[in-house]
Amino acid sequence: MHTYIIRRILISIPLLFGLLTINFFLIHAAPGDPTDIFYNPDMDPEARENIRRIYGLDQPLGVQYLKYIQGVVLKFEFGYSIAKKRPVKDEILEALPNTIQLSALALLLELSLGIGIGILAAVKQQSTFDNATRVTALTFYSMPSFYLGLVLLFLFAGGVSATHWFPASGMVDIVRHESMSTLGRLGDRAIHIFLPSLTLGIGAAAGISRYMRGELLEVIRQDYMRTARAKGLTERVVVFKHGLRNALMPIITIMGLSLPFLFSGAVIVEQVFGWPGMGRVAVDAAFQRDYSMFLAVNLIFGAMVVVGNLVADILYAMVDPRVRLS
Amino acid sequence: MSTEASKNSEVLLRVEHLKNYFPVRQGLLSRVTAYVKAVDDISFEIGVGETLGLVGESGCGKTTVGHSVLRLINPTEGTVLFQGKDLTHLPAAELRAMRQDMQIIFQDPFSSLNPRMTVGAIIGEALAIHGRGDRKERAEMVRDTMQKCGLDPAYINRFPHEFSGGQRQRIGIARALVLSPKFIVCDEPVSALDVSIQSQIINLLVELKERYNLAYLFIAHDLSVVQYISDRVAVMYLGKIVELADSTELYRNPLHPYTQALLSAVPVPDPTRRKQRTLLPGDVPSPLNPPSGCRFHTRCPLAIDICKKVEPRELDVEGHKVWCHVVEEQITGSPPSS
Amino acid sequence: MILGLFGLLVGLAGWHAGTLWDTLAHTLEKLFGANVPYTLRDLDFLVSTLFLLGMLAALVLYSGLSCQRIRQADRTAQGPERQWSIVKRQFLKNRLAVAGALIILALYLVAFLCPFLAPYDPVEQGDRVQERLLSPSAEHLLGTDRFARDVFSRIIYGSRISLLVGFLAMGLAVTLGTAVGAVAGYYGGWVDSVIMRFVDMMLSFPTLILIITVIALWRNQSIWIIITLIGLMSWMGVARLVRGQFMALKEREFFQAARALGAGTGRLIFQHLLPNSLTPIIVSATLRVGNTILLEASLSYLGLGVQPPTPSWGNIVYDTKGNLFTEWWMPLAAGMAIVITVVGYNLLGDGLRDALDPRLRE
Amino acid sequence: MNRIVRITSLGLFFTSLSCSPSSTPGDSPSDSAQRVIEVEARPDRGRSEEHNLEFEARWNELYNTPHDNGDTLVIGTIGDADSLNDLTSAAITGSNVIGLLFLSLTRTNPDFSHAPSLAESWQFSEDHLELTFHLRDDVFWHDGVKTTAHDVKFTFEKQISPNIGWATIKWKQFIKECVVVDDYTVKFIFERLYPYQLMDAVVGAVLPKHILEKVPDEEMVSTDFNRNPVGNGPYRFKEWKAQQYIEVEANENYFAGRPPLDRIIFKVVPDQENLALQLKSGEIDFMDGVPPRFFEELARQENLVAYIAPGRSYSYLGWNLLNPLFQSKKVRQALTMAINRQEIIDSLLFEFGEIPKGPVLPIIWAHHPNLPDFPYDPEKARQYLAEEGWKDSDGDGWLDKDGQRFSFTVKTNKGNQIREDILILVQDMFKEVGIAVRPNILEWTVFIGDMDKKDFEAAVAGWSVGLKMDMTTIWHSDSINDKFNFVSYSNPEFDRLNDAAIFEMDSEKAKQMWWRAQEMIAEDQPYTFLYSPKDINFVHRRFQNVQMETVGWNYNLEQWWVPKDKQKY
Amino acid sequence: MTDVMDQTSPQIEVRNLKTYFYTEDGVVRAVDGLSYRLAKGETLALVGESGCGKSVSALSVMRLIASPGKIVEGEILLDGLDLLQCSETEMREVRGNRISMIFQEPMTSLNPVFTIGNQIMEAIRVHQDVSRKEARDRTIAMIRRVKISAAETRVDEYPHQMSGGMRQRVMIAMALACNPEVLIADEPTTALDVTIQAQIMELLAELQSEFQMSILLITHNLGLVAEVSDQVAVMYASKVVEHTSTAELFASPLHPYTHGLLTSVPTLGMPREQKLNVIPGQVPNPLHFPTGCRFHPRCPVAEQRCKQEEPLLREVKPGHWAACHFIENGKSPIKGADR
Repeated sequence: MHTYIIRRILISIPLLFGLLTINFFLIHAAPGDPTDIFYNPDMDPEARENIRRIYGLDQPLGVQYLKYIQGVVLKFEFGYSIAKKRPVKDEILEALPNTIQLSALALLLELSLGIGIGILAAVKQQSTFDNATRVTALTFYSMPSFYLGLVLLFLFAGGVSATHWFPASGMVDIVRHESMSTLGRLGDRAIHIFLPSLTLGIGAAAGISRYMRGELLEVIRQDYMRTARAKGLTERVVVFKHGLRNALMPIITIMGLSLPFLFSGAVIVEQVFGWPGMGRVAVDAAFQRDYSMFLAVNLIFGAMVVVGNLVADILYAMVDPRVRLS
Repeated sequence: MSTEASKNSEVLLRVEHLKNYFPVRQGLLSRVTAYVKAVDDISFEIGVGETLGLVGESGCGKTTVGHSVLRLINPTEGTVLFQGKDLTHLPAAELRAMRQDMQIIFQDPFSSLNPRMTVGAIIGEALAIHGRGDRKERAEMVRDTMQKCGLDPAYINRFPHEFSGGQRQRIGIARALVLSPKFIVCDEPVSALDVSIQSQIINLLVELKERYNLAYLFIAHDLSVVQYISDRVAVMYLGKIVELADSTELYRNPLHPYTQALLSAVPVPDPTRRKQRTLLPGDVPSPLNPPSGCRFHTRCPLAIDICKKVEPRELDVEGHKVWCHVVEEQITGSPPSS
Repeated sequence: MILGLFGLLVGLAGWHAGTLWDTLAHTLEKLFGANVPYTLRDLDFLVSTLFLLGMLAALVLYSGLSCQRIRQADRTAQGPERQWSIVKRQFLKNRLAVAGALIILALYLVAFLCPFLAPYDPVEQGDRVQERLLSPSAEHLLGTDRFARDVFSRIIYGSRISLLVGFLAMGLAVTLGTAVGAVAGYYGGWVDSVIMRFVDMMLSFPTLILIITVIALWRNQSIWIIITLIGLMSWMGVARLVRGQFMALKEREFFQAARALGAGTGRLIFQHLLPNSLTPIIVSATLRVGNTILLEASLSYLGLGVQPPTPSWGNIVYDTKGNLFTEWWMPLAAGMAIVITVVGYNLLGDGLRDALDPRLRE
Repeated sequence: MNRIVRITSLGLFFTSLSCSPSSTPGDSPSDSAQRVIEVEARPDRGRSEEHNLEFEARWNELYNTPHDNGDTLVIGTIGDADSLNDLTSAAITGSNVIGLLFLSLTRTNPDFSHAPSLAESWQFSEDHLELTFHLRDDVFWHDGVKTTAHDVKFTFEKQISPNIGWATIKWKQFIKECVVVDDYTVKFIFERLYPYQLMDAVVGAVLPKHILEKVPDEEMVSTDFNRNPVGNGPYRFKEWKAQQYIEVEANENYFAGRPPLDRIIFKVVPDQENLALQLKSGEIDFMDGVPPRFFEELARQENLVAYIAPGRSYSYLGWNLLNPLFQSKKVRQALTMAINRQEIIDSLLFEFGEIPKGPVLPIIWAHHPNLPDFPYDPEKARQYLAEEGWKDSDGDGWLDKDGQRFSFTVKTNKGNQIREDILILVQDMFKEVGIAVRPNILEWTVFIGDMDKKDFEAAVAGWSVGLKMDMTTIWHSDSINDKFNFVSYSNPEFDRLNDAAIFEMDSEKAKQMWWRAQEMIAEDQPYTFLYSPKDINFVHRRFQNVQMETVGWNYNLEQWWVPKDKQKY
Repeated sequence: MTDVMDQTSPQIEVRNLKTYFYTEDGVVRAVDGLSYRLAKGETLALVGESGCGKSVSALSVMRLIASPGKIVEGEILLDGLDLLQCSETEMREVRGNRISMIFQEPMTSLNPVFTIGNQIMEAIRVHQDVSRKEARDRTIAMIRRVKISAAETRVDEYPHQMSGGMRQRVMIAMALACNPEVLIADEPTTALDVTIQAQIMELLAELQSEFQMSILLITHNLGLVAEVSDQVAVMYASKVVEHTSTAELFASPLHPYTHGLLTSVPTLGMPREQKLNVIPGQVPNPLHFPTGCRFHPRCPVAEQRCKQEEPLLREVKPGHWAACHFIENGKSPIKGADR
């Protein structure tokens, strides 16, 4: 298992390297350059040239590429963001935890809600509950996140005064947060993250519930379920002990795959709810041609895919002895 | 060598030192660390119109032999001479042409038929591949073959799922037969069928063989069926043939302790004949790390020291071949050399 | 049947023409100079009419044929059911799936018959002073936007974009994915390794960011480029699926049998592997259409989709989200249109899977 | 004094206005029941080197009259700042914060004249080539170090360093040298005489030498100071969370006395609808540049007061004069007449805007009030076009000439809905007269790239108005290739007038020259001047002493206060 | 049919059991009037081809028939207790405790994600109030009892680490953990190799005498039947067609189907010249059983009567029941059937 994990990580290195290279040339091929944000009659062309020189943009592309790669490989250095006037690393270290927070909660929501509803629907197959949740799940699954976000924002974040229960943007109440008690701060964070994580997580939860239902129905037909019943176990033990663990295994894989999806879903959710995360950094970087930032952000997105898959594999091995012990 | 290809002097298929090793990759660089020795140096011959039974427990490599003989998988080593031509090194085009004379029938009548093709297309596919006749002639040939295999030609446009297991197996046989091959590998053709259907298929196979002078390599785990249908029987254990003899001879006078155990394990549908059986201890070892010396020694009731170290050699008693140190000692009277 | 097919084709052509009248107008202009013999609106009406007639003809023919078939079936009532009739029965039994199919059918009809259904021209602006931002009424079912355009008509026409993008992008993704997956699955070994690494890499590309960049590169966001991009960014799942199918089918005995018969690569792939992979491909394709439509909507919402004034549901939401406080029904209706379409496709996909997947049929 | 700045887009604003907030007491609206207040348009008075004592007295009044301290102001802003160091900042939010943190040598009065700030007084030498500032001796950096003339000189040297890339480096082009006379006296020596010497000398925030002298020029773009500034202004930097907020708190040691509000927080919300929502629900207290479509709903809110300020920018439809289609003046005039600009203002701006007749807006002293105009008149437009040979000869509804149809593409940038909407309206309006227009909305970087390369037929863009009257960068024929004369307007007579007017020290004479120049442009119509939008600002009504001025909504931001009983936070 | 054999106090008795599946395509009569009695320590073999209803009848005894299946009629008496009248809770007390079951596929019948110890222990703990430790000790003892070496380490292994034979031993250990009165073995060796089959059957025989269980053996393998069972019931199309002691059945099969079955399988040493008997046609679809005698379309001696009239299972000879119109005086209608 260890060699397997190490191997997977080793394999992903050239993959990420290739990703970096393609992204590098892609973003440089795009029209414009980072100094376009200084595009302004106040600024002499000479001043823009100064900026280009400071950031080394006047050098041939090949040289820039080699320098960049050298920095990344030798010093783990991702350069300076021209638009944000700070090291790329700093900006990412500030934004990444926020996105992780959001995604993690969305993931939690996705799993708890999705798995819970999926189990109930499977156990009560063809019941009213089953049909109702299936249709509801499908509706949320089919809803674009920007639209859901917009509707939630309008309904619960001030559009309708009577139901103004949640703040419309940000991570904390920026004015009062500091003067709050620990519990109050926690509550403050909770009400701020609720709508964005709901928007991000509910579609995925709907997807998971559909999968979960299907998997559990599949597992319920397995021979070992019959064996368990023949032992005289109660239906609850049969379903929740013998069935659930097996049905959860494919869900783990899906979860690993959904991690990067949550991350890219964050692009839109962060925009709608003003959440200070990677999604916004990514979009800004692309539009502003903030080369270093763009590359680093995309590298992280790429790494997220690798990590998601790896985590799924490891978790899978943890619950499935067939993989763990071979 | 007297019973080699006993009935006909002409040898149709000769397999020599066939080996099939599957590499096992492990570690960081996925280096080959071991081989699964599915088939390890076996040789046999099949004469024109002869049936050779190949029997053994699951995982002993009998199916691999069947597939290697037809070069559905490439053997690691050894030669397969079919009508004098070495199949193992034949170029793809020539091999394809050769396939007209050698065919295969599979075990699972559900998985062996393409569910998206009609019976006519399945049976006629071989004709289409080898460019036999035009469309109309081919349909005629298909109908003809269906008739021979006990299928109503009216069903030519139906799909496999519309048939029962026995009928599907007939379709599989018709597919193999339509090119009028000389040799058919029957890979467990009846083991997936109901008891009452098995006999229909066995009888059909026997009948076809006699009618068209077919040679079969009949692979099965059911000793009674193999013994019934075969001229000669080879018993395999862990990738090796341990005994090869005329089928009645093998039943009457099994020499190898494994063959003896196998025979005694087969339940006989006659309550009056409840017999004392030799029970083999344990399970078949993994072909990944087969035991040293004689591969059977870990389960053999007769095993002696030398069995652990030295591989037994072929002992040929009037065409009854056996690979066993103990038998060798009993028959030749001399202790096996090391 | 052939006539129906013809109707369908003509309808399809007309639909494309209608959707892309800007592009077409440009082309026609170049071809004929200023002398286009008829206006595009006429053309749109013409093809829609042809389509309608074609559909009618197809219906009549089909009902005739099926009557005949029933009579035949009566004669040969014995014997097990044909595969497709089982599938059909399974499918029809699933009420939700039928609902999905009906939604999709209705949407396609709407898309084809826009000129008849939409009460107004979707891009024509009314009296911008008197008629803008009207509330829903009998004349304007969903009111008017700030250009005094009829929102209902815009949503009707918006169906064309969503369905077109969904269908074509998915088609591209499925074609590409099938080809790549087939090669990887059939050849296996190092070919497979290389291809799958590539697939992994493609999966690591953040779709949205890539699309933003490429649209900037092409300096143009024509619908075709958006379709191509969405297609190019979403084939990987299909590739994995097809590869897996091929790998599994290669183990099946009928594949071995075909090899034993001496079948060549082409026959093995196109006769044996591909047809047996079709079921999951169709199911995944149907489910994928929904995702594609969502992606297009998201792009439109970010202002990266279809250029105005051509209506697409995504850009109607984008366009009218500023009206959320007051004319909230406009973004709501466009959003619901997206949801209903995607729900329809997903229901259809689920239904198809349940009907086609023998695992679940037992 | 008109300088025209920046294409506005995507929140990537540049400011040249707000470097020095200043004040005049206007009406005090907060206690009146009136909730929509028109900000009085106060045109600048040209080169105003002398003090305006009336404004200055009003400004100082606050610190001497009773007011309550406390409470927090939350300002909603769509984009984050990039840097809080004036040398490296490029985004508007950054400039707004810098305005609170740092002092410049002077403040700007509502009439654009200069008021004392860091400099108590100043005077020119006899030859008007040396400008001496006398600094206050009671200004401290927030870390306790005194602000001196050395800081001023240091700042000047950094501003002109080519290795830093200060955005408005050009403003210092005629300053030869900055000399420290003593700790509190500093002298600027000019190369030549021109009207804007004072303005050029004072532009830019004064920075702390004792901190920044350790930073090499090349590292200025990434120095920690950009994110942790130490200023000397009324507010001191407290915290900056990227993409979330920037918080500043009252500077107890401010020379003029502690500002009333405890804290001012700039809250970043990347979405217009969301911002409006928060304004409505009270999550933010202030928002400037509110999209007009939200006005009605927000004006209904009891707690908000609206300030409508005169426009400081205009949008235009520029014609590429290199394109044969637009080379005829008459055609351009006809195109202008085909556009119903009042309708654009009515429908897209909800009437919050005016039609500009030329590039110089009324808030500028050199504004020409009676320029020739080409009001909406499709009939006349058709007639003009017919005179130029554009007729519908084949009866297909489109004009043509020599077999060529009158059709073109209009480009604009994404992210500005009004501009995108204009394309759609204009398409419809041109259809009326038989001209086919295709809209093409491009990403901003792509759009300006195309403009630079003259790869466009027509384009909708906008300029915002700067402080100096100078039409060179946009209209001068020298600016066609590497500057901002996208449309390639070339008029030798205009060039001559412009070059002379810039250096004309007699403002009355200069005004005449500028008027003439504006007439030329209005006549030539290289642009169709579409609209000049009014700036809509909403403030929570609890804030007192809110004085919005033409110079900027933040003219007296440091003086806003809230009565104790109304304090929210 | 009433009593099959007059034996004293049957351990388990099934009377006129009917289990139907209500599918969308129609009613599948999977078990259609099955009766048998099984005495303590005795083995009854239920023989038949796939789809004849033998497995369903076993699951019916356990009351493990899931929707759309339903036991529509009958009595299942376990030592006088009618299981069909029991509540689900009572039934759970019976399952795995008084009646246990082992299945055909040892591969899929064990839950892959739990250790075998865990799975056996579960059976003990659900029925007996014992501590974890004790349950574990008993589990290890049980594993040892089914002749798995190194029981102490094996107890913590997972099913996939074991061979097929081993897994079936685990299944047996699990089934016998609570010392049941009745063991239902549903094709226990079909998936195994012959040498392993011999091991397993040997083990079962040993355990049977040790625990004094009654065994209901379900199989299609006539050889197995001959070797281990005391009495045999032959099923065809959801009904029993012949029922008698093993010795009697093999000595004189009376029903044409039984005869066909016995003669269509090659036996070891059978000369190749001897043709195998063939039962023509196919096993009928349980949705559409033939009218009358369900075997009539394939029966060599069928007459018009067989198409219309369903033969009852009757005692054609002392201790020998069969359902055929043509059995007279204990003689088979097929010539040369008596061996």
